[in-house]
Amino acid sequence: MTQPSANGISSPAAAVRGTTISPIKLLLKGRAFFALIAIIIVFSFLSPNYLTVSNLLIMSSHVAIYGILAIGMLVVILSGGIDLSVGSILALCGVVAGALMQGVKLTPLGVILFPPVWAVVVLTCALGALLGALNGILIAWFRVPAFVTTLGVMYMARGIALLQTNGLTYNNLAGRPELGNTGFDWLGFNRLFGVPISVLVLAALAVLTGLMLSRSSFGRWLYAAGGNENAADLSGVPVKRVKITVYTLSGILSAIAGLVLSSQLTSAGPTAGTTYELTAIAAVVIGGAALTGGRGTVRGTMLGAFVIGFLSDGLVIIGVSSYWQTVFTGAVIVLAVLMNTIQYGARGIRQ
Amino acid sequence: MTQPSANGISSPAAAVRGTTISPIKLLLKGRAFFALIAIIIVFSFLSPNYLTVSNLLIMSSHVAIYGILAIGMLVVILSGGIDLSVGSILALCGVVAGALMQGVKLTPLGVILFPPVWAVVVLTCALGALLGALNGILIAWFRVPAFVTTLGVMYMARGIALLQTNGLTYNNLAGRPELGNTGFDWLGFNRLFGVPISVLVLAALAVLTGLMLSRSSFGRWLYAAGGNENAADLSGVPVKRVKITVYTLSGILSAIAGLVLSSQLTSAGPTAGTTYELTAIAAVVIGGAALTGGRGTVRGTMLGAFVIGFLSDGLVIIGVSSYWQTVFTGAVIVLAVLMNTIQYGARGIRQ
Amino acid sequence: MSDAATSRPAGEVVLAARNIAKSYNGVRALKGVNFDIHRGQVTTLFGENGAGKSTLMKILSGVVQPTSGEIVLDGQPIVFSSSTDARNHGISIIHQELSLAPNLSVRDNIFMGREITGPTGVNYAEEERQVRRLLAELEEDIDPLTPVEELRLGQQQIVEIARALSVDSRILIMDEPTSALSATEVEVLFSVIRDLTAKGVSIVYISHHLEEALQITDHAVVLRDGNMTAYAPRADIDLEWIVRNMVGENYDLGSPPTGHDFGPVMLSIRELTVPDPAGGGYNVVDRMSLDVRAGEIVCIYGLMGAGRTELLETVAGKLSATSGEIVLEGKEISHLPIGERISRGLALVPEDRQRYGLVQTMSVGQNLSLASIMEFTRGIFTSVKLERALVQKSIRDVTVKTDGPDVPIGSLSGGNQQKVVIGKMLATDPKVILLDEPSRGIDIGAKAEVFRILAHHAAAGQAVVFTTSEVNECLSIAHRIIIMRRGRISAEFTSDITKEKIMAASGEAMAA
Amino acid sequence: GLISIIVTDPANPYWLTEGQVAKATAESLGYTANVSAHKGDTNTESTMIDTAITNKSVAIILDPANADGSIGAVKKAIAANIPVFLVNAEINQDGLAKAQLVSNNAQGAAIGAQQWVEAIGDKGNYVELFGNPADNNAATRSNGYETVLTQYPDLKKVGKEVANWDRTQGYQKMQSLLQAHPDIVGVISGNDEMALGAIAALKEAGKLSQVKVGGFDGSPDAVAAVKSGEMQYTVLQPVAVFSAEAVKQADKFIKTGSTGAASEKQLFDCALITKDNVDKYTGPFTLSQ
Ligand SMILES: Nc1ncnc2c1ncn2[C@@H]1O[C@H](COP(=O)(O)OP(=O)(O)OP(=O)(O)O)[C@@H](O)[C@H]1O
Ligand SMILES: Nc1ncnc2c1ncn2[C@@H]1O[C@H](COP(=O)(O)OP(=O)(O)OP(=O)(O)O)[C@@H](O)[C@H]1O
Ligand SMILES: [Mg+2]
Ligand SMILES: [Mg+2]
Repeated sequence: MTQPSANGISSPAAAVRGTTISPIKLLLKGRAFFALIAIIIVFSFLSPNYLTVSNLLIMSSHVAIYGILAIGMLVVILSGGIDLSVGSILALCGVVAGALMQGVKLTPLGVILFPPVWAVVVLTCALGALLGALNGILIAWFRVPAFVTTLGVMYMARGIALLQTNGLTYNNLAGRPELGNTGFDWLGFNRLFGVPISVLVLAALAVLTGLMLSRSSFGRWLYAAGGNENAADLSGVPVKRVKITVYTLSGILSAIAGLVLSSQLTSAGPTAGTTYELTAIAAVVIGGAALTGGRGTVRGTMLGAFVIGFLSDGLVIIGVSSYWQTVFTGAVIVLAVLMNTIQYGARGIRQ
Repeated sequence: MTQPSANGISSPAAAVRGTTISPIKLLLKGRAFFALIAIIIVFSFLSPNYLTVSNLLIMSSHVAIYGILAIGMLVVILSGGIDLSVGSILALCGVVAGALMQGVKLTPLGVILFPPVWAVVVLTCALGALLGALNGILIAWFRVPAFVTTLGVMYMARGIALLQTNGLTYNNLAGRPELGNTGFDWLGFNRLFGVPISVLVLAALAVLTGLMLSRSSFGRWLYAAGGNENAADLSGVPVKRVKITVYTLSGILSAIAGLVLSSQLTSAGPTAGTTYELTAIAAVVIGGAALTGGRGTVRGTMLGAFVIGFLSDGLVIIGVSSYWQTVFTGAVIVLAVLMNTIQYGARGIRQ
Repeated sequence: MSDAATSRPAGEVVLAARNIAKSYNGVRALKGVNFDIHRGQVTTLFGENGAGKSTLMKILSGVVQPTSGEIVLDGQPIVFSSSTDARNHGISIIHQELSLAPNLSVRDNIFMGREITGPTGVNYAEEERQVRRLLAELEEDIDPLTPVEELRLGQQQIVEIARALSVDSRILIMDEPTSALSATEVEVLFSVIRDLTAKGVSIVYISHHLEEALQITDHAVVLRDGNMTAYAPRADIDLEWIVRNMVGENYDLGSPPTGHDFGPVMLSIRELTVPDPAGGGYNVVDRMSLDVRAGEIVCIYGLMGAGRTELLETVAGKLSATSGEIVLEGKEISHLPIGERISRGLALVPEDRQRYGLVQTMSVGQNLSLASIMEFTRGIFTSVKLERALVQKSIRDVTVKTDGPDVPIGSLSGGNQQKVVIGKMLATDPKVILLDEPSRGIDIGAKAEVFRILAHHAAAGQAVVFTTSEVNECLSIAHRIIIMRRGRISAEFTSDITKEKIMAASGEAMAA
Repeated sequence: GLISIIVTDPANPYWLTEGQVAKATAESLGYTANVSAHKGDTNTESTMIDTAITNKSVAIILDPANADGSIGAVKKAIAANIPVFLVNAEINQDGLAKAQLVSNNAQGAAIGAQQWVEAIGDKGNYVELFGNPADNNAATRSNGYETVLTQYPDLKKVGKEVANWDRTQGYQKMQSLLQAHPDIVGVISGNDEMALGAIAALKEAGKLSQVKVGGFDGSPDAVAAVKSGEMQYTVLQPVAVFSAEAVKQADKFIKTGSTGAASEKQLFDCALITKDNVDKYTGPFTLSQ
């Protein structure tokens, strides 16, 4: 993959330099920044409804799902792997949350347990973590290539989601006050200071991951393991542990995305999230990360996710026919990265 | 990615060593071989209809589509790239072939031209080559990452296919004798010595590509460019030309797959081939190639395609519910590669 | 080529650099250099790490384009658009950093991009025949069909050399061709070079093994900070002249540090056995035992393939032993992961810096601090301030020539990259430090500096074990010299032994 | 003998019911039955037909993937002497399948649109959610709506979005449509899934009380929404009826050589489910009289 060679490590490097970099400069360094600006300008001209606070917030809440998945995908890609199972884990976690909200029947006792919402959230995230860890263990210990492992888990998780629901969708996720399990729709419906919770969740996760990557020792291990696994290993980086951790993180983030999505829809179906892995990978790559590992930033990935989300929503708002939407999406994805390549020129670009 | 290190180059090496290696030994070296054998044995026990010549031929004709795409994907992956656009190019080429079979209206002249089938085939392949070359040029000259480029082209080709047909499907592809354009269904329907033409096409393409990889200078350039692009470049390998060629090849092969598919179905629709890129990549990876480039063989890829095809057809034949099919497919994909990893042990496996 | 060549008088300038300057992003690597290559003679280029030697050679071989200045070939100004272009003009180069495709076989690497083709495609048989001939000429027993990634570093370097030799070139540039070779192999290479010069081929030779280079050179050119500072024919130069012009003062590798007593045994290896990691079925380390005490510097000398690398890698935790014990400060550590061994005070500087030493996607500073992240981690966060201090100190300690800690590691000269690898492991503040060929590719000043640092660490109570292929290095710093042969200790000396005895014990005398 | 049943995608309750009812009917008539799914891909469908031939099925019940694209697959089965019975969707060629049993989408769309006007009134702006354009039913339903709604000149369609029968897409497209057209009074949807997505979007925007939503299919989720008042109505497709009927005709054909039906194309009328009759909905896609 192609990118300015200093891109992936600019943020830790900057951290080392210790200079305070202005937010504007930080944004300018993201490869997808200009594409995002161009998209916003074009659509603002084409529709008066595009550049309104309420629309920006709605669009951001759509981005949230892909964005959360893309953060998980980023850490996996930084480690030199890939995770195709995010969409399926999202769906499985969604329907498990749905099932838990319907109550857990303990047949021997003859009672139905209604876990409170916080317990549902915790259990769902734990399930996501488990599936992610399964990916990680197969990849790190059994050395199955990441593509194959996560492809397999993608099919398996989807199949289990279908089996568990028998193809049906759980609808009644609001809970009932008398059962003490209300509040599930908070994630998808409520707003804090006018901002949808899902957007805040995305922002929080992005900031946390950004800090983890740039400031924690784990972040440094991750960049090192993705950059040169052998050298990292000999320098004492616990490479296997790093790998298992990144897939587990990706699993947890998929579970969170699943919770947010089912909360937004107040329903959880087994076919949710199909092909989202492609969108998540696209966001990461448009954001300047290398599929070979070791290069990429959260900032870039967020820009990538917003480019994709703001583009596709904009096309709907100006009422472009769905076929043309497909054509434009493709063209803009290529142009976004092409513009960036031209902007930085051949200088510093290594294959 | 993980694989026996000698895998990628075993075939040229064997060719030179001059020793005659028995076909059995050749097969044994493919990582997916045991998985394929296991699949055939298990399904033969479960259904008397599975291990019959006619079913094996039918299944092979199903494999043909994925197999042809996988050959193109293999050469792209060997060069260190990836091609997500194969499914869309397949669809676009299919509908363009369909449109040509309906006749080309030359409005100024007021006549409808019915090109003969060979011309349709040539034009369609040329279109595939063009789209592939577009991928290649963006990747090699403009240094847009392969994932982004081919994702963009994937959307664009799909959108254009939808626009051109307005979402509808061409179904009169048989042609009419009075127009001199019959014969299109030959590819999909006829048999030579009892073997479906599509299987023969696959075999021919596999052999040709295998020869190209193991015997031609281009083959070595390809492995070199994928193994260490810088070193290849310094040694005078025309890396850019190699890249453009592989994407062009992949485009042509997608067009051929599109022709075979529309001939088999006697119809061409704009949504054909959706997600086939994933199947093709899976076949290549199960067949032992590394997504990082430079390692992989046609033999392995063919085994990978047959593993996937024989498995999914087998599950349908024994009547497993479609949910369980999904679960099994995932499990077998992982197991196939896991078995192989265990079989070869840790020796020679490098990340 | 040879008809035209023989008609010229010996010593004629065939290729010349005129006022060549080169800047990388504003950093001036070359500041206007004039450099002549004489027909049928060996011109040696000396200079500190980062002096610009490799840059100049890359310009002469068309790999990079100069910022200004011109190249004159046979009296005509010429511009090489690519390395292929230069090769077509008869100029080929052995790069300092290996440029091989690891997935391809030796044969495929040698003929990569210049296939011999016949009616049925590539003529593998003919290529293989030529490879065998070349390897035989280099007295190297390598199967042409082995994938390059399965070769030892030294063997990979031989493949690079063979590749350059396989082109019938009139000018052959060798940028540190011997950094991973043993004395025997260097001898073979030199005899090949003599054959070539006799045929009228011009050689440019770069090495930090000064004595070795003196044996072969006809002209010496010294580069310093991107300028040419001295030129002299062979007759007028000696070691002292080179060193003076290179670094401005005279350097001596010194002698083993004295004045401190050895402490307790820090590292104890007992009956260690390691099978061949490539699956050869024999033991590369064979029931070997060794004790190293605090304050002691031990040099392990041996021929290539003696098993030194495997021994050190096993102690560091990269390979696992089938039997035997590794005891660090009285505690058995063979079951511990690498990271744990490092935090207990055991550090390994690996032999192959590109594959095992550096993370190419990271900056110089991040590479230097990679093994000691925990040192500057407070709670869950790393401290920018502490890291910067640590990195600055490392850069000073091992004298890395860099524009600052934030530049990509790939922009450093080869020797400076090696110093980063050494600095990274020294920064972990080890009690026992293992260095596998630490002097590979570093200049004489830096070598003295590294040895001074090792001596300093030893005096401070650390134990040092290093391997080398240069006997002089053993003699000038080690308290004890171990000779390894086929996975065992074949002899043990103290520092007052002679070079000849060491070489005899290693089996080199017989081989040579 | 074996009856192979090929449906679109059992991950949707509609096709799940279609498959389950057909299978149950076949088993009650003494056949073994096998349900598989082509997920809308004509190539997969063709594979399933090949498999049915391999398995020596006595009849194939097929929900075709594409009106044009499935013709080849049906021909292949006919060529192997296996009678094919199409359910739920048609193919654009007569004389191949023994029977084509489909719900009357045009009639269903018409009664749906009428009910929709009743709920909304005869003026205001509205938007439409359109199904997968590759599926004929998407256009049939849309045209059916159009025929009725164009009779009311004050009802203005201000937006139409493809949401591919999918709930998530219905949700996101609806949110975007709301941004562009905040003043709409109604949403008419090509199926229930998209309508349910739209309802979630309206709830989130706090607009569900102003904007009325109509669906199509009669899926259990939609019926629940009708019951709770979130959806105005849904049009029930008699999938349970015609998929049972298809198997019965197959049985008759196998035994007597004729389906017993008057014509190859058989339309089954759709029924309306509103708040008034929602209690009669007794099982998935079943409205007891
Ligand atoms: N690609 C590059 N980008 C930026 N700076 C570079 C690059 N390559 C070399 N330099 C700089 O140019 C200077 C000269 O480097 P060069 O590799 O020519 O040194 P050298 O004399 O070969 O040293 P050594 O003995 O260590 O190999 C160094 O300061 C180095 O940092
Ligand atoms: N007893 C033996 N018989 C045959 N080959 C051997 C034997 N011992 C070692 N070798 C060869 O030498 C290799 C060990 O090389 P190793 O790198 O450990 O040596 P070294 O002393 O570190 O040399 P250098 O680092 O200079 O290459 C083995 O992989 C094998 O190829
Ligand atoms: Mg150099
Ligand atoms: Mg060694």
